[in-house]
Amino acid sequence: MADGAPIYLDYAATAPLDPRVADLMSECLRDPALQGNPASVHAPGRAAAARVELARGQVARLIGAPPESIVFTSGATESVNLAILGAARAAGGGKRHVVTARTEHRAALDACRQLEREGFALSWLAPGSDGSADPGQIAAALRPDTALVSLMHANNETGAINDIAAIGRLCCARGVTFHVDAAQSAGKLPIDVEQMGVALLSYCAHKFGGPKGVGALYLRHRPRPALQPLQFGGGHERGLRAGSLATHQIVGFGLACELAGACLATDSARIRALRERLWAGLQAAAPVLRNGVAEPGLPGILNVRFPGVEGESLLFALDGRLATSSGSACSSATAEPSYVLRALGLSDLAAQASLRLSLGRETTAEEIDRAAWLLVACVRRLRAVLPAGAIERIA
Amino acid sequence: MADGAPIYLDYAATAPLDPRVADLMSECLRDPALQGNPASVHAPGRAAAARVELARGQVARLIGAPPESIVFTSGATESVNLAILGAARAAGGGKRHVVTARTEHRAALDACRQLEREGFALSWLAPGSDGSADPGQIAAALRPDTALVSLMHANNETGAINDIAAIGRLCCARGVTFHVDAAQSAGKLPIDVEQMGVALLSYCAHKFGGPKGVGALYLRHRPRPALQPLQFGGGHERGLRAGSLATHQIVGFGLACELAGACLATDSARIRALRERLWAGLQAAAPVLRNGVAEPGLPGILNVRFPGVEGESLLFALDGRLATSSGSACSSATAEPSYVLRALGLSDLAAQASLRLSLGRETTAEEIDRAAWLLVACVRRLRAVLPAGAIERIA
Amino acid sequence: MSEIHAPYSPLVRDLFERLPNAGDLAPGPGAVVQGEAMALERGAWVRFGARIEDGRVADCAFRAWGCPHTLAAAALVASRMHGQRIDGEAAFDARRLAVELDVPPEKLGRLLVVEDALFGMLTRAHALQLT
Amino acid sequence: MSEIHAPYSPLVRDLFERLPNAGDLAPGPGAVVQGEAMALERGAWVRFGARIEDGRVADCAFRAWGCPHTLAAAALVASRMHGQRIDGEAAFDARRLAVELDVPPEKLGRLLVVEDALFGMLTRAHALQLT
Ligand SMILES: Cc1ncc(COP(=O)(O)O)c(C=O)c1O
Ligand SMILES: Cc1ncc(COP(=O)(O)O)c(C=O)c1O
Repeated sequence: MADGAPIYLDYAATAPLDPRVADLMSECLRDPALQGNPASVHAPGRAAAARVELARGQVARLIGAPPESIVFTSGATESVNLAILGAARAAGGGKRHVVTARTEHRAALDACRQLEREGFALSWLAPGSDGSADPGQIAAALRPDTALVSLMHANNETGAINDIAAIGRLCCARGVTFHVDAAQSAGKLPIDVEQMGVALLSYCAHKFGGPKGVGALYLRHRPRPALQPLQFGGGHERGLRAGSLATHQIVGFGLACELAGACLATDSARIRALRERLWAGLQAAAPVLRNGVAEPGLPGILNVRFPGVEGESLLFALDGRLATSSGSACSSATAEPSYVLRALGLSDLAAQASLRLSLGRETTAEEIDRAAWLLVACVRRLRAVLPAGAIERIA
Repeated sequence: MADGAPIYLDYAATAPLDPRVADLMSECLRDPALQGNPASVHAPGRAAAARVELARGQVARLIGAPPESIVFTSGATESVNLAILGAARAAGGGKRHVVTARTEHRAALDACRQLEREGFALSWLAPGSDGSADPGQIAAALRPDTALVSLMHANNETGAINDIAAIGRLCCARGVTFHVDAAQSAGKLPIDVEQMGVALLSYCAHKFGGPKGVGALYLRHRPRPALQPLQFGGGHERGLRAGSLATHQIVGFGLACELAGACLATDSARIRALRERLWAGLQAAAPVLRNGVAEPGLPGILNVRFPGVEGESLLFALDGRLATSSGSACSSATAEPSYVLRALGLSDLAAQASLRLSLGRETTAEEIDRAAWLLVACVRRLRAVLPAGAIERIA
Repeated sequence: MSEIHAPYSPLVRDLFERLPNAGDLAPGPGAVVQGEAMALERGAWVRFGARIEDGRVADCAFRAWGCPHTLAAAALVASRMHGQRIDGEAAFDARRLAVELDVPPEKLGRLLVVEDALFGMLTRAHALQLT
Repeated sequence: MSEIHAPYSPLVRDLFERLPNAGDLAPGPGAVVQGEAMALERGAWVRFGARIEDGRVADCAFRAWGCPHTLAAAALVASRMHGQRIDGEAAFDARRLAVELDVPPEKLGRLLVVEDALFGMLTRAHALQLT
């Protein structure tokens, strides 16, 4: 980012827009030929629609899906809600049971809580010590009236990865609709929805260099899960998501998917190496502990805790020099200790002493070394004024 | 628009992005200091949040509302659905009745149909011959169990304007929540939500020079209508609308509101004059009839019909030279005759022979004259090959 | 998942732009017959007129109200009638026409209106024993 | 409707950056007293130490675990103890401190921890009759 600007290690909250995507979107915003409503039948409308359909192909390709299976939304929060609320509300045959995990993103958690208010029975699975869901546990949770299993591919706080393919096979075998929240993994981990046996998959652009405010929901064709829309009117997106399509947003999403897909393997190797370089650098601030496991994990997320350190003071000490987050940045407005870390068995105080450092495509080794140095310095400074015994007590 | 490009008279479907808005959005997309997630507490997050709050003020000012009363959405379709589904679903005390009109936009119609599926009783009012709703009729429709009255400010096909202030007084007096769909009027007609007694008001940016894919719902503070969110998670926008905020979209929306508000009076006078100039020019294609009334009406909409002319053939004859729409362009994918015109008492054939010409800020007198000439020429050409008696028969 | 609205085929575009044989018959020798079919609810109204000389179609014209596909179909049929013997097999096949102009399925009913108008005209020609 | 997260006040920023009087007491004459209060669930743990000479606070230091407001409050209180007579009215008022540092309401409980630690120390000083 800009000179003198803080080092940005909060990619899991949102990634900076790729300059190539910014350029394309800017052209798109100015191009007189692309100002029409993609729903209009006249020439300007058709020109916009053509660009939308081009992007639909790019967005679909990232997850190995056919273009017709993509519904554009305003982001992963909407996709996740459309998938969870939509599939559960539309499930007939008295299917009123949903399986999910305690470590899901707020969007999924709160959608599931809404289902409970609507009378659905929820099974809230606890994660293993590595933060991932155990397929065996899921198999055991399935019931004859299970309408939906909803799990994330990769966790936004710990980077823990679920074995989607295994869970997908299981759901297919039991004829249960399987939704995957891939907001953190799309563009970072290889995804093939058909191989993975996924019925619904949510993702968004702004986690890997695309614009904020646009996302997609993958909807399998055969067998096709029934879905009740969240918003009605006009019959756009095959009647599943009404509202005029935002051409520039969708075009930017499309390019971001193509760029991410093209260098997925090389990027994740490089980012994973930087993550371990950061972890090594932090050893100078021992005691320092890792929340969750390194592998299998998202290349870009390192969640650590510094016994005896108070999270807010650490963030403030770093403020203006290192931008990162304690707990999930998507909800870091709320100062409560992360429920994800609590679910991993951490105490409130340990969760409080934790930091989620997330790296991305623009992260450099030089930034990582400066970040490590800064973190070590700030941790030492705060520890230097602790009352005796605080380090042992607060961990 | 571009040279050799068709004359654009479909502003009611969507307006071209104002170049000043495009420039600001492009800066915003590239500015390294604005790449953070507005929900993040660190410096880049706060910088983005500050710009969002600035825009919230601009968006609120356009309708005379305090900034805290604005909830950002992905567009008017979402706003309308959040208002209608949200208010009805949240209404306690056995209030299960909703009043609306047959001439509402599809977003409102389909949201109300969904409420019917959920067991709500709907009163569907028929418009007067001028296309507007009669306050007396609404007063008569109110019941002790009425949860919501939802009406549009200005109609997207005929431009007919409802007397919002009168209906607002009525709803306030009866303690009924009143939602107004202002997608077509915002930025074009003066709006003061407090004077108008409105509890909820929906609008979006792309109808008056702002970007597609962003909108707002105004939510009155006292008394504050209860709302059930459409999408959950994270507690953004006071828990009413979850999802990461799209800084560039909101910033563009803000500027568009400021620009539209600044020259609202002069623009509408100029556009109204151009509309009448177009109407005068079309007399050369007599017989030609006006659907709905000139006043009170949106300055930018002229809905006409040419007896004996088939709508699709007329649009095709114009294609590439004049971009406009038959019926509501937001749903012009569907070729059915406009239900709005049908509700005004037009036959299917008359509706079929109708054209919605909509003007906007960039429309010039020269474009209007060329458009009139084109329309007259195409209408004459199609009439020249009609079987005898067709003009009388098809009107 | 919105489809791009299939543009009209080049043949339809060309026929619609020129509308050959639209309007009235040029004056000339021989007898004139007409045929008309109207199905406004289906979106088509077509009238054919032909001048018959020695059992052959010397001239054929159409008038129509309808969508571009309907007008194009009527124009194409009219031009093809030129020189046809009216006691011969009228060269009309709605299915083939639909393919030639790639008419969307929901519009096939309109081609039948074109066919009705044509056969109405030919029947009248036979009745008048113009063969 | 998302609030912009109120940044810390300049005074809090300054105190947090310098943390005056943090750590241990410099060696010197007189008696040393300490006071400590801990409420981890509330997010604060504070310990004060002071060197008392002739009934006056010759030196005062603190150690603390907590948020920036807590550390700033402890630092401010410690610096203000310097030279104070310990039998005089201890110049501590949580409410006033809250205003001075504009501490958000949800954190007021932490100032009480600071207050407890301070009064613990002063009580001990009285008990030891260092007045
Ligand atoms: C009256 C009215 N309401 C709602 C909408 C939907 O707005 P949006 O395109 O932002 O979803 C439109 C336009 O499409 C409209 O004209
Ligand atoms: C796992 C996960 N799901 C859903 C979301 C919500 O996505 P969006 O910010 O596009 O609403 C996020 C990020 O905020 C996420 O990390």
